[in-house]
Amino acid sequence: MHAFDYQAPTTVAEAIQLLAKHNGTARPLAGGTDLIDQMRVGRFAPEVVIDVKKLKELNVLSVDADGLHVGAAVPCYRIYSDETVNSQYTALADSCHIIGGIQIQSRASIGGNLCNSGPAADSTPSMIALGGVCVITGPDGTREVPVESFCTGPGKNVLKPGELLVEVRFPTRPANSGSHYRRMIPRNEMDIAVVGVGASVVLDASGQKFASARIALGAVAPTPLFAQAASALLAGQPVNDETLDKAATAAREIASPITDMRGTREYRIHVTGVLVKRVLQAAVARARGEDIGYCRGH
Amino acid sequence: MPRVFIPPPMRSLTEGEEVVEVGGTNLRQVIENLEQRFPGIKERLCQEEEIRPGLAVDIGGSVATLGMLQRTAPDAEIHFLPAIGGG
Amino acid sequence: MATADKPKYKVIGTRPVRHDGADKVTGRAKYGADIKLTGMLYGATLRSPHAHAKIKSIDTSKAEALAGVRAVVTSADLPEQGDRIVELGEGAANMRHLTANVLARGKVLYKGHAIAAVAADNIHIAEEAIKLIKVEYELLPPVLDVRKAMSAESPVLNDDIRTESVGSAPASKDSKPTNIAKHFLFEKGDIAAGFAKADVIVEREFDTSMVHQGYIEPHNATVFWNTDGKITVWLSTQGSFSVRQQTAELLKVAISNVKVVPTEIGGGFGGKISVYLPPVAAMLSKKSGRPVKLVMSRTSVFEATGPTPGSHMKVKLGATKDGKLVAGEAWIAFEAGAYTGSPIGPACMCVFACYDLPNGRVEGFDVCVNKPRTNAYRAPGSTHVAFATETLINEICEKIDIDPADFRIKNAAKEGVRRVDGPVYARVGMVETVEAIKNSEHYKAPLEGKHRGRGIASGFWFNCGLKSAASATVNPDGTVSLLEGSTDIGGSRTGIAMQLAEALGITAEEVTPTVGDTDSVGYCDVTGGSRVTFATGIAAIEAAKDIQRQLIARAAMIWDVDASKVSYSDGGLHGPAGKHLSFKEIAAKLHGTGGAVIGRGTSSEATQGGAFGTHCVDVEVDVDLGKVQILRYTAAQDCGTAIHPSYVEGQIQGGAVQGIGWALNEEYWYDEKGEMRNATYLDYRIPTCYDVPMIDTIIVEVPDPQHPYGVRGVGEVPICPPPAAIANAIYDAVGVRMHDLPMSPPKLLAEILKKES
Amino acid sequence: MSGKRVVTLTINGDQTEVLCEPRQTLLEVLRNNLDFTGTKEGCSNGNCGACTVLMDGRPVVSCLVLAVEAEGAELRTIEGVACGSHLDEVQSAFLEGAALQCGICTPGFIVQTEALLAENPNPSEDDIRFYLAGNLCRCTGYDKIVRAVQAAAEKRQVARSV
Repeated sequence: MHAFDYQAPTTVAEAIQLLAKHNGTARPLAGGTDLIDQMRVGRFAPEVVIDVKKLKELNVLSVDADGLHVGAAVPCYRIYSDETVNSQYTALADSCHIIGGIQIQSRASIGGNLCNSGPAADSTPSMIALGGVCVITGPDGTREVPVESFCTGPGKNVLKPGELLVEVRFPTRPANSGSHYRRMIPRNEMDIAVVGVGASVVLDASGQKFASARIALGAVAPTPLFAQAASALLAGQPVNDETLDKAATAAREIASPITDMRGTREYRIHVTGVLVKRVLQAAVARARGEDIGYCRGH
Repeated sequence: MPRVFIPPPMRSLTEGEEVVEVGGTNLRQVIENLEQRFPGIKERLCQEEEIRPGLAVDIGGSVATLGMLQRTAPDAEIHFLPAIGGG
Repeated sequence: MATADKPKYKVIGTRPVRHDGADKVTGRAKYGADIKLTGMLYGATLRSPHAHAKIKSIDTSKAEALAGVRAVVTSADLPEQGDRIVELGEGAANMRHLTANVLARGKVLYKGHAIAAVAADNIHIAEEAIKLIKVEYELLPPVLDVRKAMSAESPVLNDDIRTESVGSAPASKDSKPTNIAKHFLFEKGDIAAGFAKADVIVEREFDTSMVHQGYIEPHNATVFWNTDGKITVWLSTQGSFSVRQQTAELLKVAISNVKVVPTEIGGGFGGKISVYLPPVAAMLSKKSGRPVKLVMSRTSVFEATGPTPGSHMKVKLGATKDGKLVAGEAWIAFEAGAYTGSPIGPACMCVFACYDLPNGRVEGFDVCVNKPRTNAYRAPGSTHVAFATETLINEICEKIDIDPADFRIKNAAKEGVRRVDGPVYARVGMVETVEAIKNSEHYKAPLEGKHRGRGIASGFWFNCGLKSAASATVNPDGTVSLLEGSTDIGGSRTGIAMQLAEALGITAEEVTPTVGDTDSVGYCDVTGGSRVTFATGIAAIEAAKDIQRQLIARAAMIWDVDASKVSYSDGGLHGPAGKHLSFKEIAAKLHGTGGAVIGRGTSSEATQGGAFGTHCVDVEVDVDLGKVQILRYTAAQDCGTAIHPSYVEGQIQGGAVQGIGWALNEEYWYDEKGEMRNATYLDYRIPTCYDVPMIDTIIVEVPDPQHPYGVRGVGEVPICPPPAAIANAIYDAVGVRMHDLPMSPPKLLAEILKKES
Repeated sequence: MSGKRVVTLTINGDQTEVLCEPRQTLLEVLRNNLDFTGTKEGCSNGNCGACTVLMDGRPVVSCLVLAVEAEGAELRTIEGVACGSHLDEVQSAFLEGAALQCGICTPGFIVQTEALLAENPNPSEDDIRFYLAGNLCRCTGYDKIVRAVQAAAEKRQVARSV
């Protein structure tokens, strides 16, 4: 690994000052499960690594009137061990349960997953589906960006030099809502998503019609996608195969995947439709308070 | 007499014979006697008076480990095969 | 399952805790990368970013100038080898190719090909120095497909390769070089007449991707070249004597100047026989005057060690409608990688080895392509061809409506059957393994559920004997210290110690086995070919007999009787008039009766009969994703006599899961430039424990007459049946036949969708 | 600026100080600087689990932790699993159950199993397989490993109920 300096600031202000001072040659370190490997293989060679785990704002995991706050450095295991997340923001728990193995989950954070901005990031579709908003602090103050607008390309995002992702905030869950994330991987664990789908649905009081929905796709485009048209068409529709098929078809239409060692373009498009349907079915079941019998991994 | 099974590429030397009976109580004698009958055959099988590297000789169902010194029983079948490595 | 007349053993067949166990569960066991010597330097290797290129120049001056760098080497530092073919214990090697594989000479032939190496004060400085080496390349088009590589238009990788065969005339040096390094042909009976008798003929083409052994421990070597010219190599290897010979040959030094100290080894499966690092570390040590450690990265292990070839195969089988095989034909091309040496020979010999085939023709090709030079991997070549033959067998069974187990029993290879490549089988257990599966609870259990299917398949491996040596010293407290030279990958030292214990009538715990270095123990061939428990076991038994003879002489002296009146049995000495001394008692008297008793034993002539296995698998296919789950798995194998049943089961289970990985997800995924794009454990997907169920085993025991206790090697065979068994199960589940490994989700889904449309 | 620094941490109950560079991973420092070579290196990118250690009670792959991050941390490595000369239940279950062949993955599996059993003393087979999926073994096919974990859990349950 190349030589670099390590700083572990204890306030956000200090962290931002450091980031700004090094103007693009510094990188924040949360769980390190992406960054350390990227430095080892020479993909990134920052002069300074800024450990953000000592910043209390980035370790927040709490619920208030604004909804759920997840600090950018909160590791996956804390997220899926949290009762509120498990009962209300289940898609996020699903994601955090399958990022890497248990060891990775001890360290990896959704902030890191988002800032790494990989198209196949497992937590990003869940965050989009749950309406997550990124809270970003920088030299010019704090701004908010919806998660679906955060990534701008593979490994690229809206953060400007000196800016730091502090937390992702999720709105309070409405009644009759449910969410789910699953992915297609060739093995049952320890793989990168070939396709990942997150969805959140809100049903009407009868539980038979969609009030609204948010569907997000991973690994089918240069960035994780919010499937806007597919989501919108569900509103007011009855929960049945026909409706789900429509959503699946609409989702497939925005998929523009590549062929690589993880899957072919054709395969990914096909699987997008399959998973959209399966994920919606599971989200609906959860909205109705049913046990989906979801088997981790497969 | 030991029966020598001739690999296809050598059959041009044995006038198409696929199995040749030839005397000898060890492999060296068998190959020398083969060479007497079918000149040129020894060069195909040997390098510097030893079996060529990469070649295995199966005598009576066992791979010869003593090379040219391996005993050849009177009724033995002799096969020349690619050497096998294992994992 | 055991044969009825199984002899009574005291130690064999029990399950003692392995002798190296405590060290391995506490982290104390020393593996290659754990070696640390005073003044040791750390090395790093520069590897080619290109799959095929000429090296125009290498400039190491900037690397040499970096502070903390102590030595830099390139192929210019290794001696020229010329055209020498050297027998290396488990296969011959062209030394010109071997040295060029260690450090590229003139050309790079695959991405990851080593070009230069640096030794520095720490690994980080060494890695920085590597980046300072400037190499000028002239790019050449990569040759990645085995069939294209065989065509006359293909670029040729090596200018010294001409097609060779068993018994072919040596090629003239003036003839055109080729990528086809070897061509084998085997014939039996009359192939045309055979197929004429067939009521059903199936012929299919098969492809398999290059796959890696995937051992968890990367290659490593620590070498010190002393001022007196003595070179010591510490490393994890499957064969310390092979490393000694390869290192000496590559450095052109006397074998006696090289001492190889084998550490514990973290897996091999055939991949830790060839030498990559020791000569490089040796030259770095010679130049720096310090010990040098080299450890490969995981990516280099994938890109630059010896996986097993990808293949293209065409196989045809004919049978009568009453279920008798009448003819078979196979055309097999293997990717040798950069240099010749794929297991095409054994592949040709294994393709029909499970069956009594009256008429057969097998043709095989060893073909160079711009991928790493392939090496042995568990039953080398046999898994590829089993995938082809065993799926065709099931296709035939379907066409003539016969149970696939019955068909296999009816046509099974057995004693007296002649293989297509010539030799005749002695007593073997193919029939017994199929019967074991047929009678298993698994095979008889109904399989319910949508898109679920069951498949069976068989496999074969020769198992070899080769040379082993052991010595054993009797301690005064009645224990024995056993010294042997077979590096222990999976508990073999305990299996060998148990055979010595059985022969002496003592317990396994009363034997302390040690794997010695090349200066302390007699020559042993590599740990491979399922030979160690067999051959090193025989050497240990011989050492025990030698001890018995010496103890008889001591007892005769003590009792003042003629040695012919003394015998050794049941763990003690028996003399006239009921005289008796237990092993423990005589051991206590050695000092006063002539000193140490050291038994010696060797094995060189014994060769094993082959071993067979038959597996049964249930799968469930997600037809929308093309993904296969293994629901249930049972493997039956003829193990001759199971010395330590737990480790026999372990070999079968491990081999089966490697085969499952090969079947479903493992592959070298190359881009058009010849770069392997999945050279990490993230994307080279070996099974995790969440991917497989428990693997049930049925140990079939048909003793091998060539071993005193009937041992047959176990390790190789279990990898052969899984891909075919799973393909057959997939067909049973969803009605599509897969001819391409791995049967990964995109490929299986495409076939399912094709069938549906 | 990228100078060495002293990191103070507790390893298997003993407070230790070590001089290291920021670019050194915890794995490298454990093995090379501190000679805790029981923690193994298999892939260096977090995919094989051979380098698993417990950091403040949580299992982590030490190849993806910088040593400087471990300032003030409590580590438990394979060397700290046995109690003096007594193997713990997991270690003895691996031995008795022949749950290792080459043994290179064994330290990682044992440490990860310690974490599992601390979190879930009575895991199902599915729980075990899911929790250990980040640890690769190429020799055993996992059968005997899973059984050893089951046996260790049982032994601990019995010990607890006595």
